[in-house]
Amino acid sequence: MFKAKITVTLRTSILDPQGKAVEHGLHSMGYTSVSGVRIGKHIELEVHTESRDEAERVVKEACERLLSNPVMEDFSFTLESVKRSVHAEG
Amino acid sequence: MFKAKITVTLRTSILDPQGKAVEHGLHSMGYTSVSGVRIGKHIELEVHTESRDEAERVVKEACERLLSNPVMEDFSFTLESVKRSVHAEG
Amino acid sequence: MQKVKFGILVFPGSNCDHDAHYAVSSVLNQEARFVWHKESSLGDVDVVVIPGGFSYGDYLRCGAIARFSPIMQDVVRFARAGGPVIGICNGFQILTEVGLLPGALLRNESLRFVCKDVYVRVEQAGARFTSACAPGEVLRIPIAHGEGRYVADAETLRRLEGEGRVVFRYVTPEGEAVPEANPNGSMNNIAGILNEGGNVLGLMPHPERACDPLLGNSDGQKVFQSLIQSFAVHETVHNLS
Amino acid sequence: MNSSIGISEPQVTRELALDHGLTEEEYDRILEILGRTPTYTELGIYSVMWSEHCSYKNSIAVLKTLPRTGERLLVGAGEENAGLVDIGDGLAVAFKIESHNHPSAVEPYQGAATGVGGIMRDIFTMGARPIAGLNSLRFGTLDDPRARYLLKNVVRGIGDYGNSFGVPTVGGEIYFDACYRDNPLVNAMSVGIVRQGETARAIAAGVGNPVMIVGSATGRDGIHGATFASEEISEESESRRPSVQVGDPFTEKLLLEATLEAIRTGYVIGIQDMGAAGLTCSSMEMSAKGRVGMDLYVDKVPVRETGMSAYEIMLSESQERMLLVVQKGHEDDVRKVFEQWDLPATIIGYVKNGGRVTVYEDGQVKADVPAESLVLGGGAPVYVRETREPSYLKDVRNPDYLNFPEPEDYNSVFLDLLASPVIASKRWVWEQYDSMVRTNTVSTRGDAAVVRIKGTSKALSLCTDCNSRYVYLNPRRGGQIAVAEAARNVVCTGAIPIAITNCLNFGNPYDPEVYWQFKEAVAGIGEACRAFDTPVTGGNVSFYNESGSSAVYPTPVIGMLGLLNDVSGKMQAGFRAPGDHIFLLGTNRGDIGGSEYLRIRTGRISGDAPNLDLSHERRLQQLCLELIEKKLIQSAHDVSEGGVAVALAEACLWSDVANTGIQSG
Repeated sequence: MFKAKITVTLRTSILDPQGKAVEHGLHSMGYTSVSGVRIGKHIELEVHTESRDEAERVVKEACERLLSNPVMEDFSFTLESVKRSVHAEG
Repeated sequence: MFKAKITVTLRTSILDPQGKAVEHGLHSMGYTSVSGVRIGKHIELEVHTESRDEAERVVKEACERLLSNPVMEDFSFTLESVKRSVHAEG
Repeated sequence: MQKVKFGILVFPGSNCDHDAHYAVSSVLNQEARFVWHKESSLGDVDVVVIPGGFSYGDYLRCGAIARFSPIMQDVVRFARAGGPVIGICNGFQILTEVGLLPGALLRNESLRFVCKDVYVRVEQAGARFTSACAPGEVLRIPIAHGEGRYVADAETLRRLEGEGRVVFRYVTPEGEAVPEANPNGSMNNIAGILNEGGNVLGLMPHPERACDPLLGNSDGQKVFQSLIQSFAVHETVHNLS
Repeated sequence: MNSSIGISEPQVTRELALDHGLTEEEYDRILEILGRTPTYTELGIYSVMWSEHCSYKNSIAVLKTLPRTGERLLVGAGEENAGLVDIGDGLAVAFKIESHNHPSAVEPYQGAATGVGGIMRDIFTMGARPIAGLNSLRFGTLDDPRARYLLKNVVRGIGDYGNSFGVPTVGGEIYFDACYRDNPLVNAMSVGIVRQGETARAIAAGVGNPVMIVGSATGRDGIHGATFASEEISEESESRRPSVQVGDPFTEKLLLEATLEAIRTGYVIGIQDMGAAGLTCSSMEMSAKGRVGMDLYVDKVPVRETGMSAYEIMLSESQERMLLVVQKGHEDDVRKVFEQWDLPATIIGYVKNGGRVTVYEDGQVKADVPAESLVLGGGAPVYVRETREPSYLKDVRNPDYLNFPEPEDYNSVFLDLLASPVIASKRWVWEQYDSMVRTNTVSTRGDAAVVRIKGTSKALSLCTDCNSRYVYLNPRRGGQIAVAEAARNVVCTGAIPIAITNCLNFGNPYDPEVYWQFKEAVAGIGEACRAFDTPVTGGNVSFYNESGSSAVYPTPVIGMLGLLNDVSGKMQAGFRAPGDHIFLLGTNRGDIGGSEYLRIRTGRISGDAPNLDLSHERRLQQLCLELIEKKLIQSAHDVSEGGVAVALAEACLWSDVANTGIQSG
């Protein structure tokens, strides 16, 4: 089984009002050394397969077709193989 | 200068309706080997300081006080020192 | 004149489907039928309406999951064959996700859901969806959305404007397209656009909410009337040939 | 198999019972009922069922003094999840208001969202389709950042849930007073329509009929939510916080459509939504009402987390779930309806004779209790607490507080009034609510919201009202004023007030001064309801609304239902045309006790609540209705916070003609 951690972020050219609002919030709390705040999505999921290539394919396709909007967003992900935990077999 | 990459996720015991809906969507697209979909926030920001400890403190406090909701969420972050890019000095 | 047959899609989370049905059938006296998202064929329809609502709870992105419903393949076929499709609010978001319209609808710049009357200027009075409007006419139509900020890359924007495919633009009551009139931060105050063929309209405002005079505003009727008239013209031409 | 491996249940002792919020006498009563020491699961069941929130033990005796009958009432108060009122055309209205104060203090977004979800379920569990939502909110003063944080997130929570669920939010009210600083009040109201004869009942019947759980899977959310709502918010309760309940409006929309469809099949014998105390409350109340029992198998309940014990499954308050009793042999017909909407529907037990609910986990009996002994109106304790007139009353009614010089510059005082958060426009809030979905909303600006009923000429006029400052200064008259104000608002739209629901938000009932406020306010509400012939159809009591040492102001929120037989006869509040004459109905006695004007000038809430003569008020309202019916007037607006000055200003702001003003005659 593989554990995927996916990051989906808005292309830098696109206005990120949430990032702007958070940056403004941090400054008003005194953290003036902070800048360039950008907010994106962090997605975790498990892929039940033994082959890393298969897991890679599934996650890549999921990102391209659903999890990210190619018009506006970029994505990246990491894959970590996880031994099938005892409980899951129960 | 330091580049922080922050991940904010719902605690596992807390229901994630968004993750549930996306998992359902992936299954209906045929990706039935996927499970445990959880969706959280990915936040990137820069901290303008030369001291790693200072950057660590700023990011940790920002997460505790604003970026995450302690009632429901956990956070983790990585810090990467970035040489001050030419443009930034200009 | 024969009644126009409207097919109104219903996703699990749609909540404006009944409003569209009521406007088209009870107010405008046409034929309306619901089409469940799990069906694979639209059946006998003249117009497809993708109504507002929260098709899949709109988690991830509005319309992201709805796009993969079985019915959407037949909608793409219908649109590619020139059939008129109107996507309202969440429907507009689904049309961009499925690629029938360019660009995307992102979170409002205010980061808040907004429900109020806005004013839109008719930029193209000759379109199939605006033939009942005068050029430059200002219509008062309500909006209700949290992710309605229209965004597209520079090239797409240039073509939309150049080819006259921006149909509605947010304006002041006097008709000026100024930032104060923009409720969500959309590029160029864009409120509604057409595809290349001119048969697919996506707009964020809800015309179906401004049809019944009892609720105090019927400007929205014009969008549907234009569509209905386009069939009358089409029909007479058809009979003549 | 997800049996709770290895977690042996704690030994049940008297201390454990007290820790569960039960009193010594209550624990003795349980020993007597069961004739033995309760199991851990049984202790959990008794503690949530006998919590204030579920049993109303400290309020039911007083609530019974309210008028609860009327020829329009199809269902008496307390019989079902919500009141049911006949409005003719073969239709009935189900409506109710409920509080979600404590969860919102801890997590405002989810607390408010699940509050909306819960009240909507109370309506559609009766077979009615919700057509309008309202909310009544109270926060600390806006100079406090915590109050701003709570306001912002409560409003976003209500909006995100209601807008996604697809029911318009059409009205409500918001007040800001320092007493609500740590304990905001979030009361959500829902109004639904059902064809008479197509309603569903919250009852179990028919030995052998399957019991089904439908909707979301069960997790550990909100365990002890029921008892938690019955405790003051303190450091200690913070640490014992249940994991937060999270709302899923999308699943709720599926649950609504599937539930209404399932009820229409005729195979649903009984149905109840799972609110506080989840599976326990629904199974016990349905069994007690049907005088039957149930065998429940918790290992059949679809769970979201592993290793959940019988205790946790019985007490879980996961959202968006319903309990159904289905006609034997038609389980699949009902299951098919839910599956079409992508919702699981699972048989978890069967109805049996004998009135006892027996809970099994992997074949082992974890609980076996008589349902009747647990429920409100059955064996749940009923207390009448002692009362004492509060000492603050003498001080606040000190006449010296009321004499201070007339303002030199009336204009600046007038502007201060219009700028005060209690009076100023709340557009920033209600523009975040979809008030138009379902295209039934005729008007939201004015004294009450008007929502038409398609297929008839009728419309409903809806509002929520309570000036808690008046109730603080004079609980009895304040209670009367809350009802009178709600009725006036409905009358100003041309509608006849026909029934109310209420959400009674008070402090700790074990404090005699708080209980005096409670008894007096309920007495006042009763007197006004009798005067206006608007019976109480049901509602909610929320005690323990306190923060720091002091209770919040006594806040009995009234939700009023009015009926407009012909929607075209609707009256507006804004002026119509220049040259129209303006009349003031009723006598102006210059009462400034508890007024916003007094607070602006002296910074105090003092004096006595304004005068109110109920019979005079009734005749005044009937006169106004007659003027409207006879089309003799152009608009009607009620005078409330800010007095005549603000009422005139509002009528100008809402006028049909831009920048309308007024001049003295």
